[in-house]
Amino acid sequence: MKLAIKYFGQLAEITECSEEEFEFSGMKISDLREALFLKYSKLSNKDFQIAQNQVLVSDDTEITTNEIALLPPFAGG
Amino acid sequence: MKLAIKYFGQLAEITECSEEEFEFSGMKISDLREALFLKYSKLSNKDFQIAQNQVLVSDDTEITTNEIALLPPFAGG
Amino acid sequence: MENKKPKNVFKEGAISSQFIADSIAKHQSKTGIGAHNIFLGQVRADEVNGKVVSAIEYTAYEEMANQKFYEIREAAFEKFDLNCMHIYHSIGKVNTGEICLFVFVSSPRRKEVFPAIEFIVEEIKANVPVFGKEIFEDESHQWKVNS
Amino acid sequence: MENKKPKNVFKEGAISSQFIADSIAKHQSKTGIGAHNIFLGQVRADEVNGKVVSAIEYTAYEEMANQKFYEIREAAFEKFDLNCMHIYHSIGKVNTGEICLFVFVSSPRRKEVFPAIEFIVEEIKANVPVFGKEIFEDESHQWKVNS
Repeated sequence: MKLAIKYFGQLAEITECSEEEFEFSGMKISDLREALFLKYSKLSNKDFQIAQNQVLVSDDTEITTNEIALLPPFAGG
Repeated sequence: MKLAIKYFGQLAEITECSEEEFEFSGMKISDLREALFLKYSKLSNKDFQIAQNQVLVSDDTEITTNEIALLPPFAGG
Repeated sequence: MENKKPKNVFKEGAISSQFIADSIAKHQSKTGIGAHNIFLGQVRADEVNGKVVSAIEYTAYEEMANQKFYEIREAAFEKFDLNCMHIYHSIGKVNTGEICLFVFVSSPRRKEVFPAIEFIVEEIKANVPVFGKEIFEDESHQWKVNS
Repeated sequence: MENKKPKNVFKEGAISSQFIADSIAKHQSKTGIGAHNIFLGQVRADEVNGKVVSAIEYTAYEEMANQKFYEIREAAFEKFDLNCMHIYHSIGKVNTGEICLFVFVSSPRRKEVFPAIEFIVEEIKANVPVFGKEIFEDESHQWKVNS
Protein backbone atom coordinates (compact mmCIF):
# COMPACT_ATOMS: atom_id res chain seq x y z
CA MET A 1 0.00 0.00 0.00
CA LYS A 2 0.99 3.61 -0.47
CA LEU A 3 1.39 5.52 2.81
CA ALA A 4 1.49 9.30 3.12
CA ILE A 5 4.10 9.83 5.81
CA LYS A 6 4.64 13.17 7.52
CA TYR A 7 7.91 14.00 9.28
CA PHE A 8 8.20 16.73 11.90
CA GLY A 9 10.95 18.66 13.66
CA GLN A 10 14.36 17.05 13.74
CA LEU A 11 13.02 13.99 11.90
CA ALA A 12 12.27 16.14 8.85
CA GLU A 13 15.89 17.31 8.98
CA ILE A 14 16.99 13.68 8.60
CA THR A 15 14.52 12.76 5.87
CA GLU A 16 14.97 16.13 4.17
CA CYS A 17 11.25 16.32 3.49
CA SER A 18 8.12 16.99 5.51
CA GLU A 19 5.89 14.52 3.71
CA GLU A 20 6.36 11.70 1.22
CA GLU A 21 4.58 8.79 -0.37
CA PHE A 22 6.02 5.55 0.90
CA GLU A 23 5.36 2.18 -0.72
CA PHE A 24 4.94 -0.36 2.03
CA SER A 25 4.02 -4.04 2.15
CA GLY A 26 4.08 -4.83 5.90
CA MET A 27 1.27 -5.09 8.40
CA LYS A 28 2.21 -3.38 11.63
CA ILE A 29 3.79 -0.17 12.88
CA SER A 30 6.87 -2.18 13.87
CA ASP A 31 7.27 -3.29 10.23
CA LEU A 32 7.03 0.32 9.14
CA ARG A 33 9.70 1.37 11.62
CA GLU A 34 12.06 -1.20 10.14
CA ALA A 35 11.31 -0.16 6.59
CA LEU A 36 11.95 3.47 7.49
CA PHE A 37 15.23 2.63 9.26
CA LEU A 38 16.38 0.93 6.05
CA LYS A 39 15.69 4.08 4.08
CA TYR A 40 16.88 6.55 6.77
CA SER A 41 19.45 4.91 9.01
CA LYS A 42 19.81 8.01 11.18
CA LEU A 43 16.18 7.70 12.28
CA SER A 44 17.11 4.67 14.38
CA ASN A 45 19.00 6.89 16.84
CA LYS A 46 16.06 9.21 17.33
CA ASP A 47 13.28 9.14 19.88
CA PHE A 48 9.90 9.40 18.15
CA GLN A 49 6.28 8.28 18.33
CA ILE A 50 4.05 7.32 15.42
CA ALA A 51 0.52 8.57 14.82
CA GLN A 52 -1.94 6.81 12.53
CA ASN A 53 -4.89 8.91 11.45
CA GLN A 54 -3.82 11.50 14.09
CA VAL A 55 -3.83 9.03 16.97
CA LEU A 56 -0.66 7.77 18.67
CA VAL A 57 -0.19 4.05 18.09
CA SER A 58 2.13 1.39 19.47
CA ASP A 59 4.49 -0.92 17.56
CA ASP A 60 2.01 -3.80 17.39
CA THR A 61 -0.84 -1.70 15.97
CA GLU A 62 -1.91 -2.75 12.49
CA ILE A 63 -1.73 -0.14 9.78
CA THR A 64 -5.24 0.50 8.48
CA THR A 65 -5.09 3.97 6.96
CA ASN A 66 -2.50 5.75 4.88
CA GLU A 67 -2.16 8.85 7.11
CA ILE A 68 0.97 8.26 9.14
CA ALA A 69 3.10 10.80 11.04
CA LEU A 70 6.45 10.52 12.80
CA LEU A 71 6.53 12.76 15.85
CA PRO A 72 9.68 13.72 17.77
CA PRO A 73 9.41 14.74 21.46
CA PHE A 74 6.77 17.41 22.05
CA ALA A 75 7.87 20.93 22.94
CA GLY A 76 4.67 22.93 23.14
CA GLY A 77 4.11 25.84 25.51
CA MET B 1 -5.48 56.13 78.50
CA LYS B 2 -6.81 57.63 75.29
CA LEU B 3 -7.16 55.10 72.47
CA ALA B 4 -7.61 55.99 68.78
CA ILE B 5 -10.05 53.34 67.59
CA LYS B 6 -10.75 52.72 63.91
CA TYR B 7 -13.95 51.01 62.77
CA PHE B 8 -14.32 49.35 59.37
CA GLY B 9 -17.08 48.04 57.16
CA GLN B 10 -20.33 47.14 58.88
CA LEU B 11 -18.83 48.05 62.28
CA ALA B 12 -18.50 51.66 61.15
CA GLU B 13 -22.20 51.56 60.26
CA ILE B 14 -22.99 50.68 63.87
CA THR B 15 -20.64 53.21 65.46
CA GLU B 16 -21.52 55.82 62.83
CA CYS B 17 -17.91 56.86 62.66
CA SER B 18 -14.71 55.48 61.18
CA GLU B 19 -12.38 56.62 63.94
CA GLU B 20 -12.77 58.02 67.43
CA GLU B 21 -10.85 58.80 70.58
CA PHE B 22 -11.90 56.47 73.34
CA GLU B 23 -11.06 56.99 77.00
CA PHE B 24 -10.22 53.63 78.49
CA SER B 25 -8.97 52.45 81.87
CA GLY B 26 -8.70 48.67 81.41
CA MET B 27 -5.70 46.48 80.69
CA LYS B 28 -6.57 43.91 78.09
CA ILE B 29 -8.32 43.59 74.76
CA SER B 30 -11.15 41.71 76.53
CA ASP B 31 -11.68 44.77 78.78
CA LEU B 32 -11.84 46.97 75.70
CA ARG B 33 -14.44 44.68 74.08
CA GLU B 34 -16.66 45.04 77.15
CA ALA B 35 -16.25 48.80 77.26
CA LEU B 36 -17.16 49.01 73.55
CA PHE B 37 -20.19 46.78 74.00
CA LEU B 38 -21.41 49.16 76.70
CA LYS B 39 -21.17 52.07 74.30
CA TYR B 40 -22.39 50.21 71.19
CA SER B 41 -24.62 47.31 72.20
CA LYS B 42 -25.09 46.19 68.58
CA LEU B 43 -21.38 45.41 68.30
CA SER B 44 -21.88 42.39 70.55
CA ASN B 45 -23.79 40.58 67.79
CA LYS B 46 -21.04 41.13 65.25
CA ASP B 47 -18.09 38.97 64.33
CA PHE B 48 -14.88 41.02 64.42
CA GLN B 49 -11.19 40.84 65.19
CA ILE B 50 -9.10 43.49 66.88
CA ALA B 51 -5.74 44.79 65.69
CA GLN B 52 -3.30 46.64 67.91
CA ASN B 53 -0.63 48.58 66.09
CA GLN B 54 -1.74 46.79 62.86
CA VAL B 55 -1.31 43.31 64.29
CA LEU B 56 -4.23 41.02 65.14
CA VAL B 57 -4.39 40.36 68.87
CA SER B 58 -6.38 38.01 71.10
CA ASP B 59 -8.63 38.87 74.02
CA ASP B 60 -5.93 38.36 76.65
CA THR B 61 -3.39 40.63 74.95
CA GLU B 62 -2.47 43.68 76.97
CA ILE B 63 -3.06 47.04 75.40
CA THR B 64 0.27 48.81 74.98
CA THR B 65 -0.31 51.31 72.18
CA ASN B 66 -3.17 53.56 71.33
CA GLU B 67 -3.64 52.42 67.70
CA ILE B 68 -6.57 50.02 67.80
CA ALA B 69 -8.76 48.81 64.92
CA LEU B 70 -11.96 46.75 64.86
CA LEU B 71 -12.01 44.55 61.77
CA PRO B 72 -15.08 42.74 60.45
CA PRO B 73 -14.65 39.60 58.29
CA PHE B 74 -12.24 40.12 55.40
CA ALA B 75 -13.59 40.28 51.87
CA GLY B 76 -10.57 41.05 49.71
CA GLY B 77 -10.14 39.73 46.20
CA MET C 1 11.14 43.86 62.05
CA GLU C 2 11.23 45.02 58.47
CA ASN C 3 12.71 48.36 57.58
CA LYS C 4 11.53 48.57 53.98
CA LYS C 5 8.34 50.54 53.53
CA PRO C 6 5.57 48.47 51.92
CA LYS C 7 4.38 49.67 48.51
CA ASN C 8 0.79 50.80 48.10
CA VAL C 9 -1.10 47.89 46.51
CA PHE C 10 -4.42 49.73 46.21
CA LYS C 11 -5.73 51.29 43.05
CA GLU C 12 -8.79 53.51 42.95
CA GLY C 13 -11.66 51.75 41.15
CA ALA C 14 -11.53 48.83 38.72
CA ILE C 15 -8.30 47.44 37.27
CA SER C 16 -8.41 47.85 33.49
CA SER C 17 -7.41 45.22 30.96
CA GLN C 18 -5.06 47.83 29.48
CA PHE C 19 -3.24 48.12 32.81
CA ILE C 20 -2.82 44.34 32.82
CA ALA C 21 -1.53 44.38 29.22
CA ASP C 22 1.02 47.06 30.07
CA SER C 23 2.16 45.02 33.05
CA ILE C 24 2.63 41.93 30.85
CA ALA C 25 4.49 43.93 28.19
CA LYS C 26 6.97 45.24 30.79
CA HIS C 27 8.14 41.67 31.40
CA GLN C 28 9.24 41.00 27.84
CA SER C 29 12.71 42.37 28.52
CA LYS C 30 13.14 39.85 31.36
CA THR C 31 14.35 36.95 29.24
CA GLY C 32 14.97 34.63 32.18
CA ILE C 33 11.21 34.25 32.58
CA GLY C 34 9.62 31.11 31.13
CA ALA C 35 6.17 31.18 32.70
CA HIS C 36 3.70 33.76 33.98
CA ASN C 37 0.56 33.12 35.96
CA ILE C 38 -2.07 35.80 36.41
CA PHE C 39 -5.05 35.65 38.75
CA LEU C 40 -7.87 38.13 38.26
CA GLY C 41 -10.77 38.57 40.65
CA GLN C 42 -13.91 39.83 38.91
CA VAL C 43 -17.03 41.19 40.64
CA ARG C 44 -19.91 38.75 40.18
CA ALA C 45 -23.56 39.75 39.74
CA ASP C 46 -24.72 37.43 42.51
CA GLU C 47 -28.41 37.18 43.22
CA VAL C 48 -29.44 37.35 46.90
CA ASN C 49 -33.13 37.05 47.79
CA GLY C 50 -34.15 38.21 44.33
CA LYS C 51 -31.84 41.22 44.27
CA VAL C 52 -28.77 41.38 42.04
CA VAL C 53 -25.38 42.79 43.05
CA SER C 54 -24.42 45.71 40.80
CA ALA C 55 -21.10 46.71 42.39
CA ILE C 56 -18.80 46.18 45.34
CA GLU C 57 -17.42 49.13 47.25
CA TYR C 58 -14.09 48.20 48.78
CA THR C 59 -12.60 49.79 51.85
CA ALA C 60 -9.50 48.69 53.73
CA TYR C 61 -7.36 49.31 56.77
CA GLU C 62 -4.81 50.46 54.25
CA GLU C 63 -1.63 50.69 56.34
CA MET C 64 -2.17 47.23 57.83
CA ALA C 65 -3.28 45.81 54.47
CA ASN C 66 -0.17 47.09 52.69
CA GLN C 67 1.97 45.59 55.45
CA LYS C 68 0.16 42.23 54.99
CA PHE C 69 0.59 42.37 51.21
CA TYR C 70 4.27 43.01 51.83
CA GLU C 71 4.55 40.00 54.15
CA ILE C 72 2.73 37.79 51.64
CA ARG C 73 5.13 38.97 48.96
CA GLU C 74 8.17 38.16 51.09
CA ALA C 75 6.77 34.74 51.98
CA ALA C 76 6.08 33.93 48.32
CA PHE C 77 9.64 34.83 47.28
CA GLU C 78 10.89 32.66 50.14
CA LYS C 79 8.80 29.62 49.18
CA PHE C 80 8.94 29.75 45.37
CA ASP C 81 11.54 30.45 42.70
CA LEU C 82 10.07 33.65 41.25
CA ASN C 83 11.57 36.31 38.99
CA CYS C 84 8.96 38.83 40.00
CA MET C 85 5.54 39.31 41.46
CA HIS C 86 2.92 42.05 41.49
CA ILE C 87 -0.32 42.54 43.40
CA TYR C 88 -2.95 45.22 42.79
CA HIS C 89 -6.24 45.47 44.66
CA SER C 90 -9.08 47.89 44.00
CA ILE C 91 -10.28 50.38 46.57
CA GLY C 92 -13.60 52.18 46.12
CA LYS C 93 -16.37 51.11 43.78
CA VAL C 94 -15.99 48.28 41.25
CA ASN C 95 -18.97 47.35 39.07
CA THR C 96 -19.95 43.78 38.25
CA GLY C 97 -17.85 42.37 35.43
CA GLU C 98 -14.92 44.59 36.38
CA ILE C 99 -11.65 43.42 37.87
CA CYS C 100 -10.86 44.07 41.53
CA LEU C 101 -7.73 41.93 42.12
CA PHE C 102 -4.71 41.37 39.87
CA VAL C 103 -1.96 39.00 41.02
CA PHE C 104 0.93 38.36 38.64
CA VAL C 105 3.83 35.93 39.22
CA SER C 106 6.70 35.04 36.89
CA SER C 107 9.29 32.28 37.12
CA PRO C 108 11.84 30.53 34.94
CA ARG C 109 9.71 27.36 35.30
CA ARG C 110 5.99 26.71 35.10
CA LYS C 111 6.03 24.29 38.07
CA GLU C 112 6.69 27.25 40.38
CA VAL C 113 3.94 29.58 39.24
CA PHE C 114 0.94 27.29 39.91
CA PRO C 115 1.44 26.81 43.66
CA ALA C 116 2.74 30.39 43.99
CA ILE C 117 -0.36 32.06 42.58
CA GLU C 118 -2.69 29.91 44.68
CA PHE C 119 -0.67 30.59 47.83
CA ILE C 120 -0.75 34.35 47.28
CA VAL C 121 -4.47 34.53 46.46
CA GLU C 122 -5.44 32.40 49.46
CA GLU C 123 -3.24 34.48 51.76
CA ILE C 124 -4.85 37.68 50.49
CA LYS C 125 -8.35 36.30 51.01
CA ALA C 126 -7.55 35.11 54.54
CA ASN C 127 -5.26 37.75 55.98
CA VAL C 128 -5.62 41.16 54.37
CA PRO C 129 -8.05 43.60 56.03
CA VAL C 130 -10.14 44.54 53.01
CA PHE C 131 -13.90 44.95 53.32
CA GLY C 132 -16.53 44.77 50.62
CA LYS C 133 -19.98 46.32 50.54
CA GLU C 134 -22.11 44.54 47.94
CA ILE C 135 -24.42 47.14 46.48
CA PHE C 136 -27.66 45.93 44.90
CA GLU C 137 -29.46 47.52 41.99
CA ASP C 138 -31.98 49.11 44.40
CA GLU C 139 -29.11 50.81 46.35
CA SER C 140 -29.53 48.50 49.36
CA HIS C 141 -26.43 46.61 50.42
CA GLN C 142 -24.95 43.70 52.33
CA TRP C 143 -21.41 43.01 53.55
CA LYS C 144 -19.35 40.47 51.66
CA VAL C 145 -17.54 37.72 53.60
CA ASN C 146 -14.83 35.56 51.99
CA SER C 147 -15.46 31.83 51.97
CA MET D 1 -16.15 10.10 17.99
CA GLU D 2 -16.68 13.84 18.05
CA ASN D 3 -18.50 15.54 15.26
CA LYS D 4 -17.67 19.12 16.16
CA LYS D 5 -14.76 20.51 14.23
CA PRO D 6 -11.93 21.68 16.50
CA LYS D 7 -11.08 25.38 16.36
CA ASN D 8 -7.66 26.46 15.19
CA VAL D 9 -5.61 27.21 18.30
CA PHE D 10 -2.50 28.38 16.43
CA LYS D 11 -1.54 31.98 15.87
CA GLU D 12 1.28 33.04 13.60
CA GLY D 13 4.17 34.47 15.64
CA ALA D 14 4.17 35.83 19.18
CA ILE D 15 0.99 36.48 21.18
CA SER D 16 0.82 40.20 21.98
CA SER D 17 -0.10 41.68 25.34
CA GLN D 18 -2.77 43.66 23.48
CA PHE D 19 -4.40 40.44 22.28
CA ILE D 20 -4.45 39.22 25.89
CA ALA D 21 -5.97 42.51 27.08
CA ASP D 22 -8.71 42.31 24.44
CA SER D 23 -9.46 38.76 25.50
CA ILE D 24 -9.78 39.82 29.16
CA ALA D 25 -11.99 42.78 28.24
CA LYS D 26 -14.41 40.52 26.34
CA HIS D 27 -15.19 38.71 29.59
CA GLN D 28 -16.45 41.76 31.41
CA SER D 29 -19.99 41.23 30.14
CA LYS D 30 -20.00 37.73 31.66
CA THR D 31 -21.06 38.70 35.15
CA GLY D 32 -21.28 35.13 36.45
CA ILE D 33 -17.48 34.99 36.44
CA GLY D 34 -15.71 35.55 39.75
CA ALA D 35 -12.16 34.41 38.95
CA HIS D 36 -9.87 34.23 35.94
CA ASN D 37 -6.56 32.45 35.72
CA ILE D 38 -4.17 33.09 32.87
CA PHE D 39 -1.04 31.11 32.07
CA LEU D 40 1.51 32.61 29.70
CA GLY D 41 4.50 30.76 28.31
CA GLN D 42 7.39 33.07 27.45
CA VAL D 43 10.47 32.15 25.41
CA ARG D 44 13.53 32.09 27.67
CA ALA D 45 17.01 33.16 26.62
CA ASP D 46 18.58 29.93 27.85
CA GLU D 47 22.32 29.51 27.61
CA VAL D 48 23.57 26.19 26.20
CA ASN D 49 27.31 25.59 25.95
CA GLY D 50 28.00 29.31 25.89
CA LYS D 51 25.39 30.09 23.22
CA VAL D 52 22.20 31.97 23.98
CA VAL D 53 18.77 31.14 22.57
CA SER D 54 17.39 34.09 20.59
CA ALA D 55 14.10 32.59 19.36
CA ILE D 56 12.07 29.41 19.09
CA GLU D 57 10.55 28.41 15.77
CA TYR D 58 7.41 26.37 16.41
CA THR D 59 6.00 23.82 14.02
CA ALA D 60 3.13 21.42 14.66
CA TYR D 61 1.15 18.54 13.28
CA GLU D 62 -1.66 21.06 13.16
CA GLU D 63 -4.71 18.86 12.51
CA MET D 64 -3.76 16.43 15.26
CA ALA D 65 -2.73 19.25 17.59
CA ASN D 66 -6.04 21.05 17.17
CA GLN D 67 -7.86 17.78 17.84
CA LYS D 68 -5.78 17.33 21.03
CA PHE D 69 -6.46 20.90 22.14
CA TYR D 70 -10.14 20.17 21.59
CA GLU D 71 -9.98 17.02 23.71
CA ILE D 72 -8.13 18.87 26.48
CA ARG D 73 -10.80 21.56 26.38
CA GLU D 74 -13.61 19.01 26.66
CA ALA D 75 -11.82 17.22 29.53
CA ALA D 76 -11.30 20.50 31.40
CA PHE D 77 -14.98 21.43 31.13
CA GLU D 78 -15.84 17.92 32.35
CA LYS D 79 -13.53 18.09 35.39
CA PHE D 80 -13.94 21.71 36.49
CA ASP D 81 -16.77 24.22 36.83
CA LEU D 82 -15.70 26.72 34.19
CA ASN D 83 -17.60 29.54 32.48
CA CYS D 84 -15.18 29.61 29.61
CA MET D 85 -11.72 28.70 28.46
CA HIS D 86 -9.38 29.76 25.68
CA ILE D 87 -6.08 28.41 24.41
CA TYR D 88 -3.76 30.06 21.87
CA HIS D 89 -0.38 28.69 20.82
CA SER D 90 2.17 30.32 18.56
CA ILE D 91 3.29 28.78 15.30
CA GLY D 92 6.39 30.08 13.51
CA LYS D 93 9.08 32.22 15.08
CA VAL D 94 8.81 33.68 18.60
CA ASN D 95 11.70 35.73 19.96
CA THR D 96 12.98 35.48 23.53
CA GLY D 97 10.84 37.52 25.90
CA GLU D 98 7.78 37.05 23.70
CA ILE D 99 4.73 34.97 24.55
CA CYS D 100 4.12 31.62 22.83
CA LEU D 101 1.26 30.13 24.88
CA PHE D 102 -1.83 31.80 26.33
CA VAL D 103 -4.27 29.72 28.39
CA PHE D 104 -7.25 31.50 29.94
CA VAL D 105 -9.86 29.93 32.24
CA SER D 106 -12.77 31.58 34.02
CA SER D 107 -15.08 30.26 36.73
CA PRO D 108 -17.59 31.55 39.24
CA ARG D 109 -15.17 30.43 41.98
CA ARG D 110 -11.43 30.75 42.42
CA LYS D 111 -11.05 27.20 43.77
CA GLU D 112 -11.81 25.86 40.28
CA VAL D 113 -9.37 27.92 38.26
CA PHE D 114 -6.15 26.87 40.00
CA PRO D 115 -6.34 23.12 39.30
CA ALA D 116 -7.94 23.78 35.90
CA ILE D 117 -5.11 25.94 34.57
CA GLU D 118 -2.46 23.49 35.77
CA PHE D 119 -4.32 20.53 34.26
CA ILE D 120 -4.62 22.24 30.88
CA VAL D 121 -1.01 23.42 30.71
CA GLU D 122 0.37 20.00 31.71
CA GLU D 123 -1.87 18.26 29.16
CA ILE D 124 -0.65 20.61 26.44
CA LYS D 125 2.99 20.01 27.33
CA ALA D 126 2.55 16.22 27.38
CA ASN D 127 0.10 15.49 24.59
CA VAL D 128 0.04 18.11 21.86
CA PRO D 129 2.33 17.52 18.86
CA VAL D 130 4.13 20.86 18.78
CA PHE D 131 7.84 21.04 18.03
CA GLY D 132 10.29 23.79 18.90
CA LYS D 133 13.55 24.66 17.22
CA GLU D 134 15.67 26.76 19.58
CA ILE D 135 17.63 29.17 17.43
CA PHE D 136 20.87 30.57 18.84
CA GLU D 137 22.30 33.98 18.15
CA ASP D 138 24.81 32.44 15.69
CA GLU D 139 21.94 30.85 13.67
CA SER D 140 22.76 27.33 14.85
CA HIS D 141 19.94 25.46 16.54
CA GLN D 142 18.86 22.60 18.78
CA TRP D 143 15.49 20.91 19.27
CA LYS D 144 13.56 21.71 22.43
CA VAL D 145 12.14 18.87 24.55
CA ASN D 146 9.56 19.46 27.28
CA SER D 147 10.54 18.38 30.76
